[in-house]
Amino acid sequence: MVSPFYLLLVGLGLGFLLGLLGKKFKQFTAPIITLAFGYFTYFSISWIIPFLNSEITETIIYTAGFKPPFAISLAIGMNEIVISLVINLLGFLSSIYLWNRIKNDSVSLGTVLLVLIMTLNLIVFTRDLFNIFVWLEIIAISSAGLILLDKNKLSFSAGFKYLLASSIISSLYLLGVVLIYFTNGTLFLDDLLSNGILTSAMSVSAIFLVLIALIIELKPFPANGWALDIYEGANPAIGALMSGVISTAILFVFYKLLILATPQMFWVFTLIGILTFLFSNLMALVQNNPNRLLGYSSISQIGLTVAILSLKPIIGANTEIIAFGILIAHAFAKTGLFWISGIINGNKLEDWAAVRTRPFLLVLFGVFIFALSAFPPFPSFYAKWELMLALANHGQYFWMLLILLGSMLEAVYLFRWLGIIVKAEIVTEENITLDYIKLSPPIFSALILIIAGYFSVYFMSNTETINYLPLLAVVVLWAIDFLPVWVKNTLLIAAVVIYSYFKLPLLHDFNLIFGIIFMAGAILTLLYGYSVKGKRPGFYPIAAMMYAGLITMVEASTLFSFFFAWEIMTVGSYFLILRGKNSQPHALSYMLFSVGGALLLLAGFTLAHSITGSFSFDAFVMNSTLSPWIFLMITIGFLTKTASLGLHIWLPGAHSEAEADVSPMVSGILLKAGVFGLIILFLRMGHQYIYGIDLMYILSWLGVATAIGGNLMASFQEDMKRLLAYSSVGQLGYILFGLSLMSHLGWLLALSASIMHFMYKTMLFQAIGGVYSRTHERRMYRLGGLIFQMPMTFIVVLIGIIALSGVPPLAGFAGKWISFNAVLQQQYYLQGAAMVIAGAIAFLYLFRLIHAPFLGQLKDNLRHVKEASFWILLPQYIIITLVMAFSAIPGLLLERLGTILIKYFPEGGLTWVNSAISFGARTAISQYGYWNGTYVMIISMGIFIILLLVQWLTQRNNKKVGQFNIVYSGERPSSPETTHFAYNFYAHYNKAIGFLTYPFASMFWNKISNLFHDIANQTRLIYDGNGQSYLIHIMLFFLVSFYILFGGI
Amino acid sequence: MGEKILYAFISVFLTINYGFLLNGLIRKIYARVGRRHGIPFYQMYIDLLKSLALRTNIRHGVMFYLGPVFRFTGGIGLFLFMPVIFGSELFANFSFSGDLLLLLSFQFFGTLGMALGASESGHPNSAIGVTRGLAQMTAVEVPFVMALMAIAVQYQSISLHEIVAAQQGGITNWTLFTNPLAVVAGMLAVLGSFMRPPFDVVLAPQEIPIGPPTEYHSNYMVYLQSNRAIYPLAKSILIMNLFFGGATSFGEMMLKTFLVIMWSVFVGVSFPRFRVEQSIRWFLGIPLIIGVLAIVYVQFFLN
Amino acid sequence: MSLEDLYRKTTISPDGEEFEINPIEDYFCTDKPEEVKPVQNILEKFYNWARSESIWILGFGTGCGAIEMRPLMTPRFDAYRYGIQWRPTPRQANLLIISGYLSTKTLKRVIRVYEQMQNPKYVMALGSCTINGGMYFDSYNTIKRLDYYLPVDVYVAGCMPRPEALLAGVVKLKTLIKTGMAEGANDYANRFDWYKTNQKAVILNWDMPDYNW
Amino acid sequence: MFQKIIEKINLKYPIDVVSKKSDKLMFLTVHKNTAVNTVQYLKDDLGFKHLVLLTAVDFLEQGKFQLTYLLNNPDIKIDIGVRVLIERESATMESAHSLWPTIATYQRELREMFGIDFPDSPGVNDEFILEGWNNTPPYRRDFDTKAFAANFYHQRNSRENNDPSAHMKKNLYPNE
Repeated sequence: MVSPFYLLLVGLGLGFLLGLLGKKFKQFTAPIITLAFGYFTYFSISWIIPFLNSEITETIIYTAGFKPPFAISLAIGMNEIVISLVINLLGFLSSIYLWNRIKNDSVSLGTVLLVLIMTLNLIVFTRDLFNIFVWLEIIAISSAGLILLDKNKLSFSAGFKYLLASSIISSLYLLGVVLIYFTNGTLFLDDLLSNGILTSAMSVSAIFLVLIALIIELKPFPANGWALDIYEGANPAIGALMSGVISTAILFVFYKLLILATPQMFWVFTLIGILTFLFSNLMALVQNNPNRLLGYSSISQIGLTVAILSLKPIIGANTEIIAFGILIAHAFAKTGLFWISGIINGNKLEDWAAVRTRPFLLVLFGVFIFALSAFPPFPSFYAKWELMLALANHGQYFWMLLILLGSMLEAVYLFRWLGIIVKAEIVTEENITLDYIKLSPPIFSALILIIAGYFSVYFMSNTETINYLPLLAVVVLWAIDFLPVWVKNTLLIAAVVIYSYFKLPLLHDFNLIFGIIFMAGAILTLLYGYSVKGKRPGFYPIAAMMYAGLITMVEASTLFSFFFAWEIMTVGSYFLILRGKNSQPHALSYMLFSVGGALLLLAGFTLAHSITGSFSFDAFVMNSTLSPWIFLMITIGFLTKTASLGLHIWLPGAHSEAEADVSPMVSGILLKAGVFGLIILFLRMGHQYIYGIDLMYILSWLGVATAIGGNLMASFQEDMKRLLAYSSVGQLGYILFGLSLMSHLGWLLALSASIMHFMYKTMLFQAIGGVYSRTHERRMYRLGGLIFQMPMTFIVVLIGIIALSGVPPLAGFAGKWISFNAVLQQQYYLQGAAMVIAGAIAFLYLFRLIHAPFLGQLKDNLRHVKEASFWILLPQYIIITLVMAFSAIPGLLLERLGTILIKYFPEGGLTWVNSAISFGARTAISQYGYWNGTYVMIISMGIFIILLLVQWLTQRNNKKVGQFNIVYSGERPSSPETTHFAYNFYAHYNKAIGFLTYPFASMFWNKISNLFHDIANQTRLIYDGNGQSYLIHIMLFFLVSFYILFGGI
Repeated sequence: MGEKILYAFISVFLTINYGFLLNGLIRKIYARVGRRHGIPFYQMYIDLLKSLALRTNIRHGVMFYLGPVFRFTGGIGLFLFMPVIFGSELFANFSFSGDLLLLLSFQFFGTLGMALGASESGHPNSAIGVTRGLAQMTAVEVPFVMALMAIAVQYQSISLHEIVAAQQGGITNWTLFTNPLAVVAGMLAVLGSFMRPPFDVVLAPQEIPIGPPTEYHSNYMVYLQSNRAIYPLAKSILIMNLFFGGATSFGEMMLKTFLVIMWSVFVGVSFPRFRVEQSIRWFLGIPLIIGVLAIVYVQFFLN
Repeated sequence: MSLEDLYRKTTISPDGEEFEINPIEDYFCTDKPEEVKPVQNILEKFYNWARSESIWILGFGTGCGAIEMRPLMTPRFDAYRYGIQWRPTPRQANLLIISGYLSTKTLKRVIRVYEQMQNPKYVMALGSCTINGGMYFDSYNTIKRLDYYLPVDVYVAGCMPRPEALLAGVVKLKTLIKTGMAEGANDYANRFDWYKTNQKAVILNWDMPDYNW
Repeated sequence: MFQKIIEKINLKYPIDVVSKKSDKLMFLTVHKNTAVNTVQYLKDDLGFKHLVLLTAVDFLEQGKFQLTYLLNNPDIKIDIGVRVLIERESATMESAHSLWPTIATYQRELREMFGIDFPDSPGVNDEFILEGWNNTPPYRRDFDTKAFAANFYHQRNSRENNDPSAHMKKNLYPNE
């Protein structure tokens, strides 16, 4: 344990030494400074280890041989040392980052930096109010010096505004200190607490002055215009220091002094914090300058932390852990982003597109963005979970709501930024010079974030065991990304196979069903990957991530592990979707709906926990007053993933623009995650009533509307992948409808439809992907006549569409039949009729899918097109085998599902009776009707074969003719293009009921987004860039807060 | 099982012949309405024979070849999955394989196959006819399903056998009298599946020279025409079973199906042809409203 | 529809491969028709009876003559009595009634339509203009002798022939079919080269394959 | 009425010959260079919005083609034919399809039947009815259609030509 005096000694000593040595020893400055920071870090580490081992508790170190208040005393506790570690680490990294500047610039930069970090350490440790004032002044002076590092107009202006602002802050603080001394006669914190005479009006206002000064230093909304100009104008490295280091220290001082506050103050500070969080995020929406955007983001995060700290009376013992989680994520991520900003050197978000030319930078950027938006496995994720849990437990719904809203807004601009980077046009590539000295600090930051995330779980209120094993695959695949595709593909498939071999036997019931869907789906969709040549950089880690999320989700037994898996899956699928060519806007909308859904889940889960105190799924209870709202929130959260009508607008773009083998992953498999979630929820919460309305009844209509709407919209698409995507919307409507029936048959429908949809969509998307791989064309009317070129693919599509449209004898009919029976049972007659109609509409688009590309006239340029490659066809034929098996013997699947469901819904199931034919042909008997799939298959095939035979016998000299040998009113077709009828196929249908497909949902969401943008633009107007108005803001802010607190409002 | 198959052959044979004659008869009626002598009532047989006797025939591809086979399989299958005569072993067909919903879905089997075959010919008119057919079919389904749903609710069964059984014992037990709204919706909807005016724009000989079957001839034509004999008959047997008390003898079946088909003939000779979007709007208008009313009726008043 | 449609052209496949399209071979079946000899037995007679009793007409009305076909559908003449029906597509029809003058341009279409009908098929030439050019005997653009280009089974002369004459022509055709003399399709296949030479002599831009299946 | 119109036109474009046929119909002969301009003036300024037809007459002896743009003014119900004489040898005329898109069809027909070229007229060289024609354009008077038909087409030998007057004379009045 190094004594903190050495900090002072090293800091001041080196500072003077450097000044004395002058310019002669300039080349030693940088190493000396870095060494000094290294020493600082060593200091923090030397303290933190005993603390972690619980060898020591808080230690107070006296200076100058006197006890306080006569001399400064430094208190070092766990909290202090963590903060100091953060500060010193970041100082160390900053010095590396600024290495060249320190070397080439004047000596003063190094000195100022050294003094600043030293001061920050001391301000964290000190327990004396006046001492804090002194350090604050030193910080102000040194920061002002740093802000002026870049000598340009913007930084001068920013520095000036900073000086103005800090002079006011100092005055307020000093006034408070003077008053406290006046009323209490001491400025030593511990004395103040122990004296306990802080209740007089004057001392309360004195404390308020002190605290509000610190808060203004932390840049609250709207008194933060000066700070934004600093972030925009100063060198990004200084922005990093301001945002990550100085703010952290000041925040801690604020926290330290917060114990003096009265209960009313807590409330006001919470409000200030949350408003800052909300409005900064809102205004960041319309920012286009990366540094200013980072500034807004910093302010919002600090605001959130202020709020959390101020909520201490409510949250209790966990406050520090939560706040530190968010703070650490913020500090390292924000400094990292500022540093990257310094490397990129562009003042528009679009300039950042250059990042993707350096994959390494891109990964770093991704890590920081996900850390900021509280995704696993970063500390902020755990902190946010704990925060919500605490707020829910104490019934603070209002704060929950505001924090959720703010987090949503935050995700919007962060992911928009990420999307721009990944997809925007690269304007200036030469700006980036990869300097390893500059690159190493962000790398360290990212590593620290990941490590901190890994250990965060130990600080959670309930110790969770998270299954990191699947995530290991992600890391391994990342490490071997340089290998060719087939190696990685084989490895990943092998990993899934091995994992499922050991894990599947452990699962049961619904988890087993979905486990099979996810794992078999993983294998089937990955097989396609063998047809891809080259290295496919970056694909395998993120695919593995999505599957890891899905697989851990079915294993999850607690709310937290489920949520963790859910978020991992979201991240993986987001990147998968983002890989497509024009998918940036769609990936963004996918992410926004996912984040929105996840936040609702978070709220719902934590609220559910607050009712029962249970962390397992038993937390979903039916009979609490909150239950309907919890149910609603979680359901909507899951419905974003199942893309129900209204929440579906991300799906068509995301699925159609994704790569050929990603489409089946995100369509056939990913959507089932939402279904799985709904099943878990419905199983426990069942029917919920809001104002006497059964939510299940509403959901059933939602399912119907989704089915009809999705199918109708699919009918009017020209793009075959878009068509399939809308078809998925429709199919998920069926599943939702089935679940909403809450009966044996309804769930049988939902489960079988889930499995069937998985199979059909996987094979259809793969088949279409195969067509695309050969023709590079997705618009159906540009294709035609491919049946001769791609017969194998044609067969797949043929069976796919017959099955999907529910025509007997193929398996799709089972869904229709069960649906009808279930509807009769449940008395949802109108919905039931509407579902049958949706099935009929499905015909329209399905027929189009096979007619336009495969039948009709073959186009000239497609004459030499070949059949899709073996690896594309293999998974399709595996699925076809399954489809035919399930069609011939439906009981194979349905009976098994029935035995699972009977545990949960003992009434109203199907009865299976043996029939005359021995080979497993069993008739399903319901309350209303009966059906034997095997007979239907045999009889229809029998008739078909007899008729075919007769036709063959009577047409022995049948002649094959060419594509233009058609009756064409005596004319000869002149080109295949003008003869193939495929464009605007259902024009008449559109004319009759096309108004139903008017994009209501898109318009609604656009309106909402415009509303937020308008508010943001209007609010932003208060920052007019004028130092005077900023001062007025600060004063007004102070006055308003003062009156809120003391004016009895 | 063996005798079932034999019975099936017999019942298909009898019914399809009845269908041929019925079609001839209807054309005769058409002619007489126009004060013509008209074609001989047995003309259908000669036409089939003629088509079969074509010396050359062509195909555009495998789906084109299979299209009529699918179509006819759909027609025969629809018939065979239905109990035609109540209480008759011979005419019970293969109705043990499935219930009403099987019939409802199986009628698409032929439609889909024919659509695939027609569009493989590469003829634009075929494809246009197919889109019209599919679009109109989805609209026809709407009121028809409403009617079916109402009946299923009324009898608490979707087994055709039970529905017929419940209607036995006097004319007042027929659905026609116990649930008139459903019958009206169903009878209006069923007009759309007989390919007669005002809903015959799918074939539209003057406009898109008969649409889907444009390229078909020889044995294909035999299958299509035979299907034209059995499919409407199967459909009207379904209607008869659902609405009009079923049949207890072949004669009763002949009479009732004749009347059901005459209903579409009557409408057909009286009204001109709709365009597709007009017919879609029509089906989604009055028949749909009546269908919804039928469901509301059974849900709230009947039980 | 122009002759250029059938010129060889190069196109580029989606993978960037450049290759040549030969429209005649790629779009069409280029085989010649073959004679299907009727087997002279009782079955063929039965078939001939059926063919004669089920005559499906495809009307090719290029000039004034087509108007004479409409009255046949009316109560006054009622051709349906004879098993006559109209079909809108050559694939299904077996009697091609050509009425009115034939310009070389129309002749090309008539030939296509005729070739698209299936064996056995019959042709009726209705009206003077069709048979010998009629009043267009000196026209630069009208053919004067149909049976050089297509095998004609029945001629119905007149300008214009009345519907009764048309009906009489059909009845005549029936007797021809029943006696097995209406073998125009086989004649066309047998003398295919002769017919083609004649056709190509008057049709100057032959822009289709020799036989339109 | 006509007088006013003629005066108005004369202010802008010269008229060679005026030939008034009735109160409702008049023909103006104008110069080849100003013909389309005159037609445009009639259409845009004088209300002759409707193009009735465009036709040609072959004046073989004079070595000229006469084109006639027949225009109609639907408001005052008057027709004016604008005539223009062009050389028969390599006959060319300015296209007027910018005034009426439909005139392209007339021009295409004149191109096919008379061999008069209208450069830039859309689709003017497309075949109209004479697919593959390689002879003199048939409407030119120096084309002998009867001789052509006799040579080119297969004739039906048994054809009898019953000239009505000869027929009647032979059958009804054999003695006169």
